[in-house]
Amino acid sequence: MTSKLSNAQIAWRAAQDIEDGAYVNLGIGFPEMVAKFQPPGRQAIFHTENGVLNFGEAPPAGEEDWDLINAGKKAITLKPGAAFFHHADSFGMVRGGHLDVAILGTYEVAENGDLANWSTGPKGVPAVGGAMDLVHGAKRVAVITDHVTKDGKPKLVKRCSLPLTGVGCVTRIYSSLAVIDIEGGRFVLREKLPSMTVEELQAVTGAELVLPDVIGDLVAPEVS
Amino acid sequence: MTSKLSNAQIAWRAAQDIEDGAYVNLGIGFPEMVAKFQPPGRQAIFHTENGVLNFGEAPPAGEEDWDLINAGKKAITLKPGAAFFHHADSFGMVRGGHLDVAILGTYEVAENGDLANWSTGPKGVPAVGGAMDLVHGAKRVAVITDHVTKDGKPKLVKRCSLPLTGVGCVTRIYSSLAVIDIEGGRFVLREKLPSMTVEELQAVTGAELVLPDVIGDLVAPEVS
Amino acid sequence: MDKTVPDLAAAVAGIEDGMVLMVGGFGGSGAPIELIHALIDRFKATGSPKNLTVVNNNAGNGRIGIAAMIDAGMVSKMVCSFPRSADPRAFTEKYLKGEIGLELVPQGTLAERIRAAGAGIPAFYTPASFGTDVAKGKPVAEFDGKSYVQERWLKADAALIKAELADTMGNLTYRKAARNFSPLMAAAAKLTIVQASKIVAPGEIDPEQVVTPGIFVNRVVEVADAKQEEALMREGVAYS
Amino acid sequence: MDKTVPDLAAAVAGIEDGMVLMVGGFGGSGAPIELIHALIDRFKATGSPKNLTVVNNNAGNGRIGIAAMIDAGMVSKMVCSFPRSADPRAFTEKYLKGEIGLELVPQGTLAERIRAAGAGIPAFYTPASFGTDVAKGKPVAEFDGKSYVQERWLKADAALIKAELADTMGNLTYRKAARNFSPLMAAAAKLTIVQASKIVAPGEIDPEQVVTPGIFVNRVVEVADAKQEEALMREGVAYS
Repeated sequence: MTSKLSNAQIAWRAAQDIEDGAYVNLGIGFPEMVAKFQPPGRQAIFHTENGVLNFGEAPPAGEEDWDLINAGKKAITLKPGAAFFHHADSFGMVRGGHLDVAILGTYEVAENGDLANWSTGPKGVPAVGGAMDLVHGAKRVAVITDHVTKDGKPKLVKRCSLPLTGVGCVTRIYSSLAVIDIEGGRFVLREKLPSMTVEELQAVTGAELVLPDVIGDLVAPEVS
Repeated sequence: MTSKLSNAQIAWRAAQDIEDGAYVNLGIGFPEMVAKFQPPGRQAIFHTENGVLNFGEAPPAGEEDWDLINAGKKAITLKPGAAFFHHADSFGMVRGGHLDVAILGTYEVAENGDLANWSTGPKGVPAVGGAMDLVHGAKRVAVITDHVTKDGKPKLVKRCSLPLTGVGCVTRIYSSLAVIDIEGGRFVLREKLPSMTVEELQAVTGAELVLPDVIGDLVAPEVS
Repeated sequence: MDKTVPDLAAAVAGIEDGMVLMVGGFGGSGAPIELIHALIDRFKATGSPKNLTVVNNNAGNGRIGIAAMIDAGMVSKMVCSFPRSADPRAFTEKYLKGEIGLELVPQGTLAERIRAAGAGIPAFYTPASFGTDVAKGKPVAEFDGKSYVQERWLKADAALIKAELADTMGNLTYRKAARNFSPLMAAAAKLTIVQASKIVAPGEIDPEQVVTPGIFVNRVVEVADAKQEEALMREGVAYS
Repeated sequence: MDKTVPDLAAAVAGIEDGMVLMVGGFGGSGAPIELIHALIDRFKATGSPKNLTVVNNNAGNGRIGIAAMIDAGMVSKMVCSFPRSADPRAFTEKYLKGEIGLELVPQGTLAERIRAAGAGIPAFYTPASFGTDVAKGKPVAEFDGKSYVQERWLKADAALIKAELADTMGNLTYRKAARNFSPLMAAAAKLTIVQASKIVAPGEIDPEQVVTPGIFVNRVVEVADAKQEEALMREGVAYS
């Protein structure tokens, strides 16, 4: 395989599609990185499941207020125009389709839009958090992910083999190699690394890529 | 028929059963009168469907704030410790069984606890308001009513003939002649006017009165 | 991110024929009179919007607000719990002539159906109306030995809301009991239009005190001298 | 009408073996540490309450709060969305040995089930978990062409809640994101027990700013110097 985008670059690419004024939920962990890369002049409003809208970045170490945290239980700050609300109202925002974008991590994503990102199987302690709500919660549900597993196996698959988080919910994938839309139960290739051929990309993708007339170059600056 | 209680006296009698600190909803119209007759040393907290807890009496004429009204759209005042909330939270309080007592007016009430108080038939414009929620909303649902209609027909009946507000919901009736509990689908006589015999009361009641060993005297002071 | 619009006409733009329109308020408390009258002005000038389905607890009072919309012939159906008022003639006359429809919904069910729409809950069960004419034709089910009626969410194309404070991002507070249905409707409508007594900068409303977060609001217009419907009624005002 | 109680022991009286206990908070934010530790104290002195089913978003962290209840052997089952934390060993060890039960509920469904209990809604439909293992055995239904899972209300015998201000009638405010599940749990429990940083007289909380009205609250105890769970964790505190 040739080069691939770093996690920061994947997050950067996802951030380019978030419009000014969009209401956005970023999943715990890797997706949180997207907030760092908002294009100049745009300001998204970030939602966290535990009842805050319009929070900002982490406070300096030592200045944390542990009553002011995000769903990942990291300390946050508020921006002007923030609001607090309880958990049912918070998930009303999610489930009611009021978010413009939710960006989640994933173990597997299938060409039919199925997502598996909560359980790697029956071992250990299962924990689902808000993922099963978030996948039904936004006008656009996107995943950001390495294109393949650490063992080189496809994470973009025909059908998920791991326990599902949601059925037919994902609309766009930002991977380390490509940007792919899910339309009509198919992977539609929108952008790929210019250094890769379509055949190379298809070889590490677990379901057929639909190839539109125009396929853009996936290019991200050096970010971290 | 001999003497009977005035509406004010019926309201007075109902008020005697409201404990200190009870959360109470009084239906629009006649039931609102109950608030006037709280026994000394007791303070109920009144709830109104449009989103206020712990409201007080009407302001003096000319001092109304028409953003501060009750479900009957009459101007009210607030007592210390009041709270505002939206309509879904307000009916959550009702439907969730958080009220101790709801007191409603009625056209008919049946020995099985069925209540008919919202429609006198298909003519005119139907209007139900919050009655169908309130009848399921309180630990005790009581009605206050004249014992008979203006034509002298029983309002306490075997089965309601008018459209129902709720099924099996009423637990106590304060009438102009008696206090009656509904238990096991029967009218159980608790108190009656001392000037009346049981037979006279039965004659103006549309279903059989169950007679316990002790039947109290229904006595109310002159109030208005 | 600035949701303010310059005037009432701009605020009510995009409300079109046949839409479902939620209108905040309970009686006069919280009634967005100026937004409603701006919509009537547009109808009088252009013939649109008409055939509206209007959702409100009541069906108008006197000759102002929702009653004036009905009088003007803009409303084909009301969804409400209590289509009566001190002066209900606008609705009553048309209803008795069969010129306007009515979906009668118990008040708590109306509130919960609107709340469900905003919260993405397509259906729920309530004890209210079980065994009554109002529940006819609705699915019923038993839970823990008690019977309940299944009710569906109630969504709107647009909502007209009266707030006290708004910031430019659409965060809202309400005044006293004028809160009532408004936070629910703001979340249940695709296009939520707010008149506020005062518009302030983001950060001027304490985040603890925001009642309707801006995520539910699309447009805000300042109406500093907003009229109270009940006060107008008592002055005998008619809007026509 | 005064709902204040003199001390923590009086506050947690009446929580008995086998009860369903809701505990407010999300992680450390809003965790009523002092009420939980008072309950542990009673268990250590009397052997009760035990066999508790505890409802919380998480399943404890470190050796304090809910984790300390689990360590003490008071909890037979957790109902939560995310039984993991920085230091989840109290739950994890017992769970892997089969000594504690787990009902895993998606977070939004957990919030809505608790809200439904408080609001008298026995069941509702949600898209969350449809088609997943978590929905196995639950009724499903289609509305407007989309599939949903039926979920039931989740009630509790008692709830432990941490508030910021309380008045003596039980009206509450919360501090920042410490609000989370607490207003829902206060309404869903038969016996709602609140620790507040400060108790004030009725009227000292603006009626517009009350988050939990007193109708949902049974007891209030002042804990002026309440500890924050996350801060205790970082100090390495264990409660035993």
